Amino acid sequence: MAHTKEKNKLYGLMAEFENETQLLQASSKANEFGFTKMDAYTPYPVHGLPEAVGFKKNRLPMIVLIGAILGGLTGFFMQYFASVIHYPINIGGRPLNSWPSFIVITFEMTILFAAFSAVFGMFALNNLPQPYHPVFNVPRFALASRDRFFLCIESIDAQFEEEETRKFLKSLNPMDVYDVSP
Amino acid sequence: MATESKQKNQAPLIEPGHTFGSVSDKISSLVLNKKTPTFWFIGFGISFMLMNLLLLAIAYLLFKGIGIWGVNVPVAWGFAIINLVWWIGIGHAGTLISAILLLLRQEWRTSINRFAEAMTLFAVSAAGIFPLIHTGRPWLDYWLIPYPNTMALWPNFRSPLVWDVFAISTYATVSLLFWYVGLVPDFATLRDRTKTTGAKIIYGVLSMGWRGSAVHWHRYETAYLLLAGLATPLVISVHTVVSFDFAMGIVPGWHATIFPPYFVAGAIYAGFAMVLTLAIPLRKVYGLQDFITMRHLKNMAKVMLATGLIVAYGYSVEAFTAWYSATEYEGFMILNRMTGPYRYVFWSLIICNVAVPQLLWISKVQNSVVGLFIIAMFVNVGMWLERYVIVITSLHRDFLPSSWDMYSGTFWDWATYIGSIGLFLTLMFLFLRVIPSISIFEMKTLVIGRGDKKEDKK
Amino acid sequence: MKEKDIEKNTTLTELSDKFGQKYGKDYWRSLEALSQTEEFQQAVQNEFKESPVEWENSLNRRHFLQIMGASLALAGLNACTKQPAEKIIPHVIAPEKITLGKPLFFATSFVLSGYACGVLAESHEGRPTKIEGNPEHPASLGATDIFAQASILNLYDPDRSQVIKNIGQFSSWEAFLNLLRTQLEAQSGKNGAGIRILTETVTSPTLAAQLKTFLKKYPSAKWHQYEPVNRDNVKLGSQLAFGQYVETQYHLENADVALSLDGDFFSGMPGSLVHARKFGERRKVDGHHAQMNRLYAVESSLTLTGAMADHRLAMKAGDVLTFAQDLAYQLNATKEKSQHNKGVAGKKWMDALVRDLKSNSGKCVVIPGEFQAPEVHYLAHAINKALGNIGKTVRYTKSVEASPTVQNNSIRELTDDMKNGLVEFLVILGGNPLFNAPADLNFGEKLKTVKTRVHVSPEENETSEWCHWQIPQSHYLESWSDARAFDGAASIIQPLIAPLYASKSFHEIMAALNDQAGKSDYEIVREYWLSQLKKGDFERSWQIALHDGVVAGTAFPGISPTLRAFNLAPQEAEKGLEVVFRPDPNIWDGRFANNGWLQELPKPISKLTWDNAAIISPASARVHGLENGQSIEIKRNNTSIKAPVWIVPGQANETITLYLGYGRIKTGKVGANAGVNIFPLKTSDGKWSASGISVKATKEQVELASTQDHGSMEGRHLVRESSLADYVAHPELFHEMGHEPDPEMSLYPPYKYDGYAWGMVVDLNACTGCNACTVACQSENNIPIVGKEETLKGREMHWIRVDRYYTGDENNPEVAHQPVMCMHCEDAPCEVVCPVAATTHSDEGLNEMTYNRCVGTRYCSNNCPYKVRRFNFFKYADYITESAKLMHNPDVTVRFRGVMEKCTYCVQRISSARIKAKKEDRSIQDGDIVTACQQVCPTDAIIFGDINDENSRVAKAKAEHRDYGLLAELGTRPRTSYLAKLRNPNPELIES
Amino acid sequence: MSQLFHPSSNAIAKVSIFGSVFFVGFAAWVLLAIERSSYVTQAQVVVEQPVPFSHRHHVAQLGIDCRYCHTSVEESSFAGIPATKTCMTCHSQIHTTADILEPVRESWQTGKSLEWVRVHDLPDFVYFNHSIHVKKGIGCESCHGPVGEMALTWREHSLNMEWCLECHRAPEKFVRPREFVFDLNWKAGKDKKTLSDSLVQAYHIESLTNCSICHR
Repeated sequence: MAHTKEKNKLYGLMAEFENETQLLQASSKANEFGFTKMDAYTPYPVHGLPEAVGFKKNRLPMIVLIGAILGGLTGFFMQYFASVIHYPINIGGRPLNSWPSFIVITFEMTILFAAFSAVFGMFALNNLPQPYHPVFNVPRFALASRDRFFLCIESIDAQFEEEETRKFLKSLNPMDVYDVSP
Repeated sequence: MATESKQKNQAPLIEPGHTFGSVSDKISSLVLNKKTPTFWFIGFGISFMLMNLLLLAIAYLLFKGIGIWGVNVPVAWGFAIINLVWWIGIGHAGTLISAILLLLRQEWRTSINRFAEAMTLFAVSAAGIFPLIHTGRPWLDYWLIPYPNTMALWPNFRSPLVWDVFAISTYATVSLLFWYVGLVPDFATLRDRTKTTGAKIIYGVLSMGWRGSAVHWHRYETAYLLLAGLATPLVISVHTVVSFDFAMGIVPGWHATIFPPYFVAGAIYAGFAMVLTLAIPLRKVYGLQDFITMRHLKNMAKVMLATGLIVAYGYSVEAFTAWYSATEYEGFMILNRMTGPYRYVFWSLIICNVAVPQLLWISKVQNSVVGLFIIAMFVNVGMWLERYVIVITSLHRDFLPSSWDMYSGTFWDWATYIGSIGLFLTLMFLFLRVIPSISIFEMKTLVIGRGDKKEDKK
Repeated sequence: MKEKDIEKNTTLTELSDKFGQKYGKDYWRSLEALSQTEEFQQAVQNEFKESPVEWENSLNRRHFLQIMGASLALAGLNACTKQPAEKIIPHVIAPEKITLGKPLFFATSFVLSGYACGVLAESHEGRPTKIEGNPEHPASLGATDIFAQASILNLYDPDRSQVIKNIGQFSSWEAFLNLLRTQLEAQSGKNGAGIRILTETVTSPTLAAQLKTFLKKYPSAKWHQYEPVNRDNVKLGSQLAFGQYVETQYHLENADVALSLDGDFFSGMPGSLVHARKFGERRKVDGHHAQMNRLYAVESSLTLTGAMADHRLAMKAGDVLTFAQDLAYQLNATKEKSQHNKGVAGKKWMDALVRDLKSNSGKCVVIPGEFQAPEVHYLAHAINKALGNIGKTVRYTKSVEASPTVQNNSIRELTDDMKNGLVEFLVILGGNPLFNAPADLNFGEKLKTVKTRVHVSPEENETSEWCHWQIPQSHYLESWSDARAFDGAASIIQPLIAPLYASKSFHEIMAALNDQAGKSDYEIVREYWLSQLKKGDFERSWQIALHDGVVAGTAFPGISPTLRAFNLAPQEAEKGLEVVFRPDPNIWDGRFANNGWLQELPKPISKLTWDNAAIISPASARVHGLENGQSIEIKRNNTSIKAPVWIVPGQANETITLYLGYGRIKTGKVGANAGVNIFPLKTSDGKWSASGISVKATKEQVELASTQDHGSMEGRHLVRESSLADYVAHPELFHEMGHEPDPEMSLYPPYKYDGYAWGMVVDLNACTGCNACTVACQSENNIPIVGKEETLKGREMHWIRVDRYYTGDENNPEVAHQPVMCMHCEDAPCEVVCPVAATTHSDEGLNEMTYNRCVGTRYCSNNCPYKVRRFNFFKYADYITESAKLMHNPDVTVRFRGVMEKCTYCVQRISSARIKAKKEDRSIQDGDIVTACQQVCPTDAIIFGDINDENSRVAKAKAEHRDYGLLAELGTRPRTSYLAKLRNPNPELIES
Repeated sequence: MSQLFHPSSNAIAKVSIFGSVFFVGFAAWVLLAIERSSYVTQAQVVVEQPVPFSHRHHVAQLGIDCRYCHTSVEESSFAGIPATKTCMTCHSQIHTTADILEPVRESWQTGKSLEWVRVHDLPDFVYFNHSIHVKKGIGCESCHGPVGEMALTWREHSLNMEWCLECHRAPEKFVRPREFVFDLNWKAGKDKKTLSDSLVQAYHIESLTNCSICHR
């Protein structure tokens, strides 16, 4: 179903490349050309690529910071509530609020919350899990996790016009260009 | 990113002739090829039997009570706590390798971090058993967790044992997350390479539909880096907290400020020893010498040497403080360790942990795989003995001579200990069979690192 | 004791008389909620069961406990478990005088070897649960010894003899009566020439009267007395001295100097509690009063007396006579001096002693050991006379025994008669001659010649097996009787509970013999005293006697016998190895062998449990190449035994001390086959030490369970000690031995304790190390025993232990005892580390252990520098044995497996005192709360109270210069503190 | 490569992740609820007795004082369960033939005790003393509920530790004048606050939350 000619709606067009340098050039070209709705797929993180496909701001660190602060507060006040407010008991003649002893758990809770927000934040922002995705329709795409590099321009892009775009992609001399059915 | 020049003068991190493809194929084949090697069955069988010994020991314990162990008054803690600390210590290397070395941009870590992390998880789960079963009424352990109960009671947050609960569970959770996050892209690889549908589905679910989008990679790396940043203080805190179990007590031989640093060092020491113990046979039987090269082994040996020296320093400081503090109890404690009824344990500890590892100064030893393996074994034993000395010899003669007594492990003590090793290995074998034991995508960065972009034919 | 005086004025008779005697008994049964017959039948059914007797139908019994919330099986229960339905069984007719949930106290008496010690027995709903001393009884003065404390356990011992047996088969009282009838008819012809009655030492006036009546009816019948630990030597000694049996009383309150000749007047011997109390009073040193008595001890093996002594000399038992002769000579009490040219004691020691005694004549006392030769006793009498002590520190009365006999002769006589076939009908009232009669008489063989043999005893022992009839003997808490104390004062023994089994008292047996069968022991005893207390209103004096626990005006008046001349041949020094026999400090002559508390109680000096051993000195051990636990073969005139060695410093060289009573075969599960039987070596010559023995070392090793392996203090200032002189000169010296950090040193603010602040002081100067506190605590707090195996592992459970430390020369060390219980530290290290807050601090300063919250991490025990916390490694508490449930103190939780426990300062007593005070709208007064250990202490060494009330005894004690906190340098701020130990050495004997 | 999963799986995956989090939370809540439910605590559950004794009849209608049967409530820890004799004092005269009273008469004749089932059953490691609570002006009703309205008797409260603590932490909320302790209809007036304060003063009531107050 690779080269289907009928005019049914495509998800986009995908070009396969030999290595990361070609992909980098290709995507920056596409960027200059004015494409915005596109994405590149690589078997390992390639530096500069996100910027090349027009990625701006990463909000993850802020999420993690908030999580950490939240965790710390929870940790300390849980202990404070239990040992000072809810059931104050004299233990070994220590004051009810023996805060130095509370530091450890406060710290651990900070880390725990931060870690959770890092992982789940990442998945959320990446909109994962997403077991189904149109790009999987391209048979060769299986190699994206091995040793091939792909650039996909999506049909929702303002500039997208099937034949033009196909030409454009061809001009970036990829190994091949595929339709990505939705 | 390592530079070409840096590569010249020392053994490579990955042997020449490897491409992205070959890396993916080689590593994923360990998991994907149909027939399971015989040695795996043998190894797994033995470990599984030992694990059942553990289950038996636990069942009997629940039935009879803690008295089946050697513990008494004054030595109210025995093997259980020794094993807990030993396993937790071992459980440090993984996170350390993945986190700290990542932050330090030591990319030699990439080929060992995956199974080091796995080892961490399994060691922690082995460790986790002991605090649970060593209580007199294990079925009430949940009282250590704060929750709004009908007794309107809370745990005592001043107790290091409650700190342990939080520290260890946090550590276990974070390590798990860290490990899983690292695995996601490799699951994707497996998903795309396996032929069988069942495996495809499973790996597909596990990979969460990862497709290697540039933007995803970007956030992914940030998250991974942040996790590393969080895990680093965590891993240090964990063994610090474990050392608090002792340092917060007033028992001579426990009550020492040196404990946190030298426990952490000890943990790394033990951890790397265990990594070597596992890595050396692993690379042999799976023929991974290309990925786990001599350079890795040597680096680990060096870390062991360094941490070993810190530990040795810890011992000497204990002795020094005992003398310097001029506290009769402290002074007696050290003398009792060196000359008391448990002196043999102490001196064999010194041999295993201080004397033998000094051989690592010799580059010949560093280069001999067998040598490294033997030394690692010594350290594994030595670290267990260290905990024995700390727990037993400190307790058995404390303040009032009238209450002094002796301790010795019973059959069930040993059964539980050996059984826990069985559990650890069982999990390890399962891991080797179903999960890529080396991070595929990270290895690929090494391939670029070596600037080898040779075309490979399909 | 206030509380008790109020509640105690109930006596059983008041209750009984309400319903008439018969009813009275039933009434007690109804409290038992179980009719005698039912119970009896059940008991019979269960006789063959392996497990201790259980009554299927004893629900009611159990429920009475549960009504009171006595914790049985459910201590492990937690909030989210559903409880099983529980029943309440009320009375059909509510008993008067009894309020469920409030204990009552009855005065009665515990008797050991004939001598009575007055006690108050605590009763919960008719179940005796605790024995306490009776302050109004002359032999108790409020204290008891370990035997009285532990006697409650014998009452509930499931291994007790429970049914009348005839040749091993169950029989009945009626059947036995038939037997008697036929036997007596057969004998009536020949005035009972074939009848013999063998008793142990008898001081009971009623029993004596019954025996006399019997002997009047059957003139040719004979009454013999024998028990192995008898006072023959004392009697023979007084025979030598005065030509009659007299009782010697020592008044230590008047003695500035005391000398003990190989005896232990602090334990075992009649009046020892009084000795301890009076001696202790002369040891009390406080700010105003800084004088002390001085004690010299000459002894073969280290005893409590020796441990207390200011000067002690280890000497072969055989040499003591020589020593006494020299001493007597130098004090011109005799003409002969010994052959030993420079004296066994060495000149310096002897001269100093002589001078000290002389300069204190009239204010000193010489006390010979009961087990020393009659001659030593003679010499002691002579010396006391020469020193003018008679009437001052030494008083004589007529013998307390109903008919004083030299028991070794008595038993020999009996065995001879048996040999000559003169004995046809033998009634053995108590005792176990088959086990403990002198070996050379071989009683067992002779016994076979007797046609009909009847044995009455609390347990089925070796003798029971050889008798046709075994009749269970009622426990003293189950039956009426009476007995005399060491000073002759008689007390009525009243029961607190109907016999649990089909048992009979001696009185009932004798009544049957005097064909008054069916007469209850109550009637018998009451009738006897009716005949005695003629003058005045009998009912009244009877009530008072029962209430006070002693019959007024029955103490014997003093007599002044004249000392006879007696020429003692000059003595030689003993040569070669010597073996010394002594009753076991814990199980006596073996009668307490099945008493778990006493078996597991660490023996005073050796700290051994569950075993006896051959005690030898370190030097001798080296000479013969022996080590602890190594078995040796001891041969005396061609009988030999094997016993494990135990090395004890202070033991006289070349002297082996063997403790009697162990090696029982036929006894309960607890005592069977524990230790070694020593009796085969003991012969009818009545000697308590023998030379001319041979010892052979063997390869065998015996594991001996000692609770304290280490005797040295390692130079730590745990027991702080000095001489009186130094202390007077420099009162602060004890505080300088250890530095106590100032509470302000902490970063944390100190906790404020206004209101009550409970605290305790232990006076190490008074403590004799008698262990009574340990047993009292065990009884009060439902502390389980763990058995030898667990003790070997170091898992004994005692909440209060008595540590024993040696200082100085191993051949003759100074010994210090230190009772250690939970210190209730204000900054308790144990509390901070408990993850679940199971051990916490009350605002009265108690270190509280909440068992039901404990998960058992044992962290607290590790962090307790005093190691006073005890852990239930297994399910030690007895949840199965019905009788054990009856014994439990309902006010104290029975601890479940896997929980930590420790001294609570008897919090249950604090609570009841608090509630009582609050109900009376007053505050708790000093002395309202008496902890179990404090109550039992013979020397009043333990003081408990409110340290915030500066008028309380405890606060005053803590103000003393001698007061110090154990390990206080750790900053634990213990609430229990110690008064340092003082010794009062003779200046002449202080080595410079 | 063909798609492994159907498009809907995206939604399913996300939902299931969130769902599991919520499920865990919910399960925890259920457990805590069960722990306090009358299934576990047996509160509000009528107890089967050998004789269907009605407190409503005896107390509310006949006006018999609690202490007539529960004799030792003022001096002992145990309030006391009436002996058969107590029942017979009246029932030898009235309802002498009533069937429901057969067990009582039988007990009286045979001398065998009636076996009542315990309604307020504390764990055995908890020590409760009736006399002091009564003395301090805590009404029967405070713990035993409206006994006067109970045709058959049930346990009013959970007897959970947190329930005990409600009062031990704030006794002023429950204290009443001594004379009304046995009065089941007593209601505090509008001047409740001032009254309770004065009572706390008068009876020297302190809040006792030390462990050893109840656990020994």
